[in-house]
Amino acid sequence: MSDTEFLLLVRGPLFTLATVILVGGVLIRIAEILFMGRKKSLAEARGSEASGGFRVMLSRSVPDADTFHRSGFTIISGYVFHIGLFVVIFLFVPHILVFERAIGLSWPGLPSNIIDATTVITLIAMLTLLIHRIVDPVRRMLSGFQDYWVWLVTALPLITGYFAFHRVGVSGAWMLAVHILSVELLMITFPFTSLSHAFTLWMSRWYNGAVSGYRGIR
Amino acid sequence: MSSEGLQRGYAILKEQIDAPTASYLSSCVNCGMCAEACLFFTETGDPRYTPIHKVEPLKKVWRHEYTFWGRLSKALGLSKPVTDEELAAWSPLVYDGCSMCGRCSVVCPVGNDITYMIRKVREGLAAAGHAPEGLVAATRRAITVGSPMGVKLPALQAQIRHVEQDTGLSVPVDVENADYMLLLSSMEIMNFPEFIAAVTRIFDRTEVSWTISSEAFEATNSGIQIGVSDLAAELVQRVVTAAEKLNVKYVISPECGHAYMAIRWEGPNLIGRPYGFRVVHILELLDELREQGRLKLQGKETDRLTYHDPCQIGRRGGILEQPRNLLRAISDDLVELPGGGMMNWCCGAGGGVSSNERADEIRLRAFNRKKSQLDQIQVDGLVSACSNCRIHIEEGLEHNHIDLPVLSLTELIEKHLAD
Amino acid sequence: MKPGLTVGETLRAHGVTRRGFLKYCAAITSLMALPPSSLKAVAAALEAARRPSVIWLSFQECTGCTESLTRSADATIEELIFNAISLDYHHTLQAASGAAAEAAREQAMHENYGNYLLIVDGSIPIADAGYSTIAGISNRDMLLETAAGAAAIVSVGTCAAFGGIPAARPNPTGAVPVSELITDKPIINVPGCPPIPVVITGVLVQYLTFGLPDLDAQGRPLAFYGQSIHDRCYRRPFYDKGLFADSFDDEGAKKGWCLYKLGCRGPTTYNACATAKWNNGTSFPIESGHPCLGCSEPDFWDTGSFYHALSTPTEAIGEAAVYAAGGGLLIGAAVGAVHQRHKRKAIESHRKVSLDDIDEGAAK
Amino acid sequence: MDEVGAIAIEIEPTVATTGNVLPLLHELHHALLRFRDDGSEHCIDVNSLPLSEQDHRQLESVLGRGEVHARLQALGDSEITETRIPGIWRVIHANADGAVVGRFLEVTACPSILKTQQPDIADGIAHLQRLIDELPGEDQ
Repeated sequence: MSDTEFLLLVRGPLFTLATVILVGGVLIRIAEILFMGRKKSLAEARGSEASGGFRVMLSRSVPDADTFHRSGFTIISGYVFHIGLFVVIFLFVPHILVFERAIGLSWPGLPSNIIDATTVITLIAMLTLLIHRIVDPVRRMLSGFQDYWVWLVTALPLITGYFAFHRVGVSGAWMLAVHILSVELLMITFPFTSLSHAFTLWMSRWYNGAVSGYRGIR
Repeated sequence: MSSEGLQRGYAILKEQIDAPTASYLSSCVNCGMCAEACLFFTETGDPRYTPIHKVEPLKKVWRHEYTFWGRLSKALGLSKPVTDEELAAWSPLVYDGCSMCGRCSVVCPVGNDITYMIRKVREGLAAAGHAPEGLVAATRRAITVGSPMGVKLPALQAQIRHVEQDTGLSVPVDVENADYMLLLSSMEIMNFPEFIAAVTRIFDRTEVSWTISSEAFEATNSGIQIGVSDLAAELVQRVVTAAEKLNVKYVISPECGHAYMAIRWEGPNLIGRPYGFRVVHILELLDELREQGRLKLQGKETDRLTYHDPCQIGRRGGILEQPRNLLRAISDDLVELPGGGMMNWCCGAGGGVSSNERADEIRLRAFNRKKSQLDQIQVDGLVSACSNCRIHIEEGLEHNHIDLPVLSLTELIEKHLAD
Repeated sequence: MKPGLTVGETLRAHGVTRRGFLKYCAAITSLMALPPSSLKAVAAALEAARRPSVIWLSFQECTGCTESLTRSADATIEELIFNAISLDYHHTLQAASGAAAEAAREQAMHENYGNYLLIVDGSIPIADAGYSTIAGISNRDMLLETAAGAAAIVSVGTCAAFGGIPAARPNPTGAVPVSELITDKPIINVPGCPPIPVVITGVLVQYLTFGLPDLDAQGRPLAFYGQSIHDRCYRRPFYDKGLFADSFDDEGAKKGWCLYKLGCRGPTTYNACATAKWNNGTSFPIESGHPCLGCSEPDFWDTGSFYHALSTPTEAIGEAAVYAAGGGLLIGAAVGAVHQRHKRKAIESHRKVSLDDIDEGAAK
Repeated sequence: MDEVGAIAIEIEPTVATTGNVLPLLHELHHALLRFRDDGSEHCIDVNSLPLSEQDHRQLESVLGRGEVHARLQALGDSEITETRIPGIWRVIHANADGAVVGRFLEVTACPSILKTQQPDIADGIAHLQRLIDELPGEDQ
């Protein structure tokens, strides 16, 4: 298979397949969760579920001072890595074009060299988190194969993307194809691993906040 | 025998899993931040006390029973189910090393209510026969005698007589159509009868129509702590029956954390119907009376005071402002504990830890957190609103040779009643 | 012109002075993308190089490659390079035809067996020999026969190198590149549709001076195909700054911004267009405002629309996502219902937990 | 004709700059320093650099023209000009069609192509000898 054929394969049928698995998978997972049901509380309400739910959905992104003090490393690295990931995925013009093709929406991007630098920063943050995961007793105990796997499938698109951008020693088509393939790996892994937190997090925060809201906890 | 227990526990765990649980378990990325929010971890450094780790048995059941891949791999015999040994191994983690304080639940960045899940794990472990002896015994006393400490009606009656002698007021018992029915925790009856006296004086002065039921005066609920909803429901039902029989408008939850959680938030769900009365916490009522101008206070405390929020009343119960309003009315020198309010650190004895002798050692280690906090703010007195917190803090202070008065907020308020 | 003369001798015979030769070498060095410091080495090698016999075969092609090569009609440097080889057979360019032409080919093969250079343009049909024949000989047979005595083969143009347009889907003639049929000879691919004239001559010069050049994975000389269009493109800084033309007539297009969004294949295309340029160095497609088509890459005709950005999917994934969403909801509801029934069963078979139940373990 | 003539065709010059001129000037600056200090020469193949028309114009206007301007006629015209920076030479080779086939910036005292070459001197000697031989001898 030539590099061009490889690129065509990943841009064509494989991308469609990955999209189907991603979209279908996410909805299956959401349905799976929602169908588990939740009993409505019979206790007299002191506040509204919605107010607490929405509040926690937003407020939980900002840690309190003590938590920041205690888990500062996790929080800073986590923030850098998540913001970096967001910038790289959604503000790189070639990526925006993918969304434009898929959903018809477009938005302005950032200069490519800023994306390039962000990729490196993001990878460094991810690396520090990986090292922390291996070195810290709590993280090491909690982590299983899945945690390392999702780290890898998240890091791979960044690494391959970096090389595709700089085309070091390999053909542009091949590296681009490998990059897209790594993204497809991420897409199909996404719904069925803890990467799903990207969407279940909103449900979790809602459920947690709804209880607080109902009890009038502020 | 143990396989029968395992089956029972497993079946219970299966019942426990709902949409929030599934969402929480799907969201966790093992970031480990909950460990740093948990005093059993910070004071021991033992990673096994990481809150989300305590949920592991529930997570396994969820994967096995309620995820597509889990059911598939179970059908193919690829995954191992939870074993009885595993459940037994988790007992010290969820009973001794967790006070259900809920601090992890407000720190978790993905928003997981981990405490909510640990509560469910306890259901499974208890049904499987892995609850600690002390809690089982307390629960047995609660069900059979009516109180986890074995306090019977004559004991209460004796205390009431003392109170009536001290105050010169009468304590209403079994008065039908009273507005309020007061519940008491065994500890208040046995250790802090001053509380009953304080309430009697305050209600007399504020002209609150109230009563105590001779049939259901116990506020605590061991069923909640051990995690057996069937038994917890039975204990709640006793209160509900008594309150509805006396036809009261309100039931007052006293200075006890989990008692408030049990009667206010879990109760109706345990018995499966809303109450015919409302539930208020004593602090809610006092602050309301103060606001209405019925509770008039005079004089200020000269000591520098702080307030320790009982977890179930504050962070998980929503009563955070009222105690501060009351304290500000009688003190100009009130300092907050670091994180006071929503992020307050637990004393270390809640959630049944204090009834569990197995946890005596770790309980005192966990107290180091409160001790170092107290070292930081240097106060003359600590006020709280939970007998269990008070007893444990007193014990912890004594253990560390610290002389610091630990006060009941209600009792303190009573001292400032205007003439 | 007699074969056997060195290039230096040939040029000198044309009255080219040493200065002229040095100028010629400077142009060649630049052409081969070598640093100016290697001028001396190029001059020395070129002076000593001997004129090889060259046989040029044209198969399924449009003659665009030959057109490209012969664009420059005067006594240009490119033409002089052609004076430095002995082009013994090229059926489009040679005066002889029919039997005489074939005789010339056979004679050249015979006289220089094992030493001549074979240049091929066009792809070879193998579905049916009848699709393309020369003097009654099928392309395939002629290639196999001529290749047998060649020192090396240069596949000029994308058709000879990769199959090109004749091999585009559905490839009715079963067109294949030279490399598919010949595996025992060094093959230099000089793709492009057509290749840049100076690149064709540059490759020949390189072969003359330094022998077989270093090739990339696609068999292309690294000197000309070592860098992508994108890397050498004067519009690259706009890509880096995130400045793109959104259409062919917008402000960005007028300002000469990057054409990535319009489907430019510069990033995946390896050729010298951005530096060697076309039409005697006038410009190249991107400079005239059109994205690169990637004509020097395999299958360039079959890689989706020329006007969709490289990073984008080639299929209608929006539609696929809608179906996937529907399917996901259905499956999710089904799986969810199964879970729900499972849980309901657990709840229905609930047996009250008694004091004795919880006492069991505590007793031990 | 009118309709066609009515279409206003506006050809804009390429105004784009790539930002590559400045690094190039820095490279020349460093090369000059080296040439001053140890006499090492340097040559830049301008055609191999990605430069826009505007860049070329900018480069021209910065370097300008100096004292020397030579024209070489061999296989087409070549223009060899010292820029306004002594030591930096601009060498442009064109083919017989006038198309530019090489464009260099040399840091040197004198571009080597301007110097007379040994083989040409040999040819020149022979040529001169022939010319001498062909002159009518005075002694005859």
